[in-house]
Amino acid sequence: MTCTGDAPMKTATKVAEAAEMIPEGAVLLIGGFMAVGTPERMIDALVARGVGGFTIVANDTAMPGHGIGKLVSAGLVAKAVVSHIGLNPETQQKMISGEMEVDLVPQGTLVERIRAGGVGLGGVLTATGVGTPVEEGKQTVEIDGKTYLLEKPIRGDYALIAARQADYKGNLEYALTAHNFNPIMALAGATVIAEPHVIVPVGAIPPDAVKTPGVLVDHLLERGQ
Amino acid sequence: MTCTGDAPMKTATKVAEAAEMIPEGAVLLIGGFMAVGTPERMIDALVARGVGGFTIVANDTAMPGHGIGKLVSAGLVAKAVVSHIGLNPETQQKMISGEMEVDLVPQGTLVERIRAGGVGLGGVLTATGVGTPVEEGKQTVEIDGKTYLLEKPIRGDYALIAARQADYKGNLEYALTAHNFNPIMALAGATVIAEPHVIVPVGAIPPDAVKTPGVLVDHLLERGQ
Amino acid sequence: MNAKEIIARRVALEISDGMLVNLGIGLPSMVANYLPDDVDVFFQAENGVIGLGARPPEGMEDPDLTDAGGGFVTAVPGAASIDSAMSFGLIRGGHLDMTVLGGLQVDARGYLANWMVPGKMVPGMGGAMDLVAGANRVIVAMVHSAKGAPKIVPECTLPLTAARRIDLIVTEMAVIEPTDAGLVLREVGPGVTVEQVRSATAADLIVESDVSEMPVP
Amino acid sequence: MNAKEIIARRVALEISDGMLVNLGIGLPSMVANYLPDDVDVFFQAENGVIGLGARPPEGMEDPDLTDAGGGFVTAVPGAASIDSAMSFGLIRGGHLDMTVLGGLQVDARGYLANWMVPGKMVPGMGGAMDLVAGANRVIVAMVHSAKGAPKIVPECTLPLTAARRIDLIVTEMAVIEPTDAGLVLREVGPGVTVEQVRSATAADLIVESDVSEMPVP
Repeated sequence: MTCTGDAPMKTATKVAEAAEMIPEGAVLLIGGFMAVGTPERMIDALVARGVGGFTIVANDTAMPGHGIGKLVSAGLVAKAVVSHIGLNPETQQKMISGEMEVDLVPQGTLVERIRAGGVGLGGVLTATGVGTPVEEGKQTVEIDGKTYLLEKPIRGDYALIAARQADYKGNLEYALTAHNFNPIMALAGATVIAEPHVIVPVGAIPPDAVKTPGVLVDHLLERGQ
Repeated sequence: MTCTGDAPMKTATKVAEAAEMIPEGAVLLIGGFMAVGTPERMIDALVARGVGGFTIVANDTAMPGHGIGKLVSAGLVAKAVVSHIGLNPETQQKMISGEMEVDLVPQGTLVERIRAGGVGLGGVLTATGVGTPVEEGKQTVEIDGKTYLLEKPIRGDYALIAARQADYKGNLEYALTAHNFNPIMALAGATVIAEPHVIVPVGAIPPDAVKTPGVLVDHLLERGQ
Repeated sequence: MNAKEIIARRVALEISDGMLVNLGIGLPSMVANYLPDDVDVFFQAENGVIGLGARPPEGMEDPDLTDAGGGFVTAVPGAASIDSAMSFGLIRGGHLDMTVLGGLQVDARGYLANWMVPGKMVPGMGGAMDLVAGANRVIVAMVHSAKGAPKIVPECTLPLTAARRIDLIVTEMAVIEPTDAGLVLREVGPGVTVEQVRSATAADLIVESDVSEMPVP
Repeated sequence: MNAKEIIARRVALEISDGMLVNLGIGLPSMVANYLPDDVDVFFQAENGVIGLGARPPEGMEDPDLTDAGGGFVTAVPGAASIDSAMSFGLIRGGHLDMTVLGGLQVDARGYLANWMVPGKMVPGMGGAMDLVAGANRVIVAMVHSAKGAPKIVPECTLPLTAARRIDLIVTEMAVIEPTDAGLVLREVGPGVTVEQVRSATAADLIVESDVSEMPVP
């Protein structure tokens, strides 16, 4: 077999242009864990633009002034599907006042629901949450004598992810604890926008080091200042 | 936080000793795709030992004289749970003669079933196989108007996996198309025996390059001749 | 030009820039030979690589780099290694733009059977069921008849690969598109008449006025 | 020695060679300070590393390497980066030997509540529900009472973290093991009497003859 072709290069997208793509009310999957491995420039551009009403799906809402916390402070988040809001008192206040809807999901369930959305599975069967308030309103399935919750897949209109390094084809590498939800969210956004720290030529990331294949990435943000 | 300890070193296990651990009739998850990325020395040791009655779970039974094909030829396989046997006429003959039971599973379903077993999910909900003979005898679940098969998790008594490189802690790296089922099977064996091409000192595999954390690996085979 | 080359050349025209494509083993894998130079695509080998490349030079083969048929291949610059969970995650999750597969039978509903002949040949489905259930576009590339017996039939008698209507059938005699209304004849092969296609096809064909001759560049 | 130090030192004795251990944020994370030098374990930070190490030297912090509380950490030689799917795959899949978590309430069944106080504090469960449902051994490390109110109660009034019996409760006053028969008092804290434990505990305690004083090395 001869393969004459190969996949097209990405063009680097300016961060303000990337923000312009995202319509009011979009469902955004946003990588990061307490603002570590979060697409910070992308978030700043969304705050600068000021269009909101977003449903954000993320591990947490970080802290005021950091990562997703900036979207919350700017009032751009209508609903948050997250596992933890304990370090962001603004999220708690907005939830109590009814300004923001918050759907709390166990962390392992959240990442599997996003994975299920990304890899085409119909749902997740997990014992996590059985016998707790998480069970409310959900179908349970008995399998070989054990009870599991049927948790629905999650997909986003956009996945906004952070990466250590990208090549021109969009292949991504992540660093240490900045992996977190990013590689999984790259599977589950209808459009995937990646914010790498560094962009290197094709071939500079060996095939075995690629964690997210470039075919999943729609837009690469240009290198930061 | 101070961490004074760290995880213990593995001791390299001789391949014949590893084979001795495995009892007659064990369920073996065996990595590889048409004998690429298969623990070939481990298979040779099992053939040399001659104890069988195994249920093997693998992508395929390779070809006579290669990888899992050697276990089939030696008559050590009672049952094979695989996606493909097309290139091994001996498997087909033994299936037709009733000498070997063969359970054919779609490849994507097979790997997710093993993953579900390894990561503690109750099952896999997939549309693959709906309306085909694969559906027979299985529970179907309707989710948001679409039908999915409920496929059961798979775990093994032993996972026999091949890797490009290991460090003394059992951290593993894989190469190119020799990844295949190996990283997933490393999650789903009660005991995991890894056969690396190369064993390097701790620290020689950087954290971001590790595909299978050493905490999953019970035994490392000593380097081959 | 033999039948398989006609089919491979015609299927190659369905592939466009930027696609992620999976070619089945055998005839479908020939399609890669006929891609125009200016079409940039990534080929997936479901056994573990995105960015499958040509056969390596003699003596440069890597035993850890093969295609799904077990043949030695290369990886193009920018290729990515993937494990089987990621590989089938891409397939099932709607990330694969197109797959080209061989067929034993396709029926009037557009359903494909290509993985077993009960009592005769039981190779197993391998990745075929996931590919047909999951790929955005499924093209069946096959010779029109098997030893004189039509392979395009009213209803598959062999076990189905998926209860999903495939998108296009390409044979050396015809390009046929399964639709809600039935199988529509879109093109005839070089020098082939509509009547010849009809008589080699066991299923009904809808023939509209604009049936053209297959371009085979 | 203050209450938290007593608890952390006692929990450290539960950790043995070769374990994979997850320590919750706050009091549980103090346990790592009191491990004997000859115990070789790997700590998991569920946000993405196996082989969590001490705080880095001043000026050497990496913003991409923190623990689940967001504090800067290091990684020990032989550490592995993991994404959230792998991290919780390890937790749910039975690969985590032990987790040490804080608690708001534990009841006579051994059930834990530690993630919300309705109407007051709703931090969310984070990884706690997966940890309690999935870890092979769950130890609750907490002070015995909250502002004079017992935290060990007949039945949790706060929402449960999981309907799973946890394995051990360690407070500054007692080591208590939930069993089929109920909560068994195994040890009392330094200088604490059985009667003092009883009066600070709202749930019934089973007191066998061999209650010893907690070793706090």
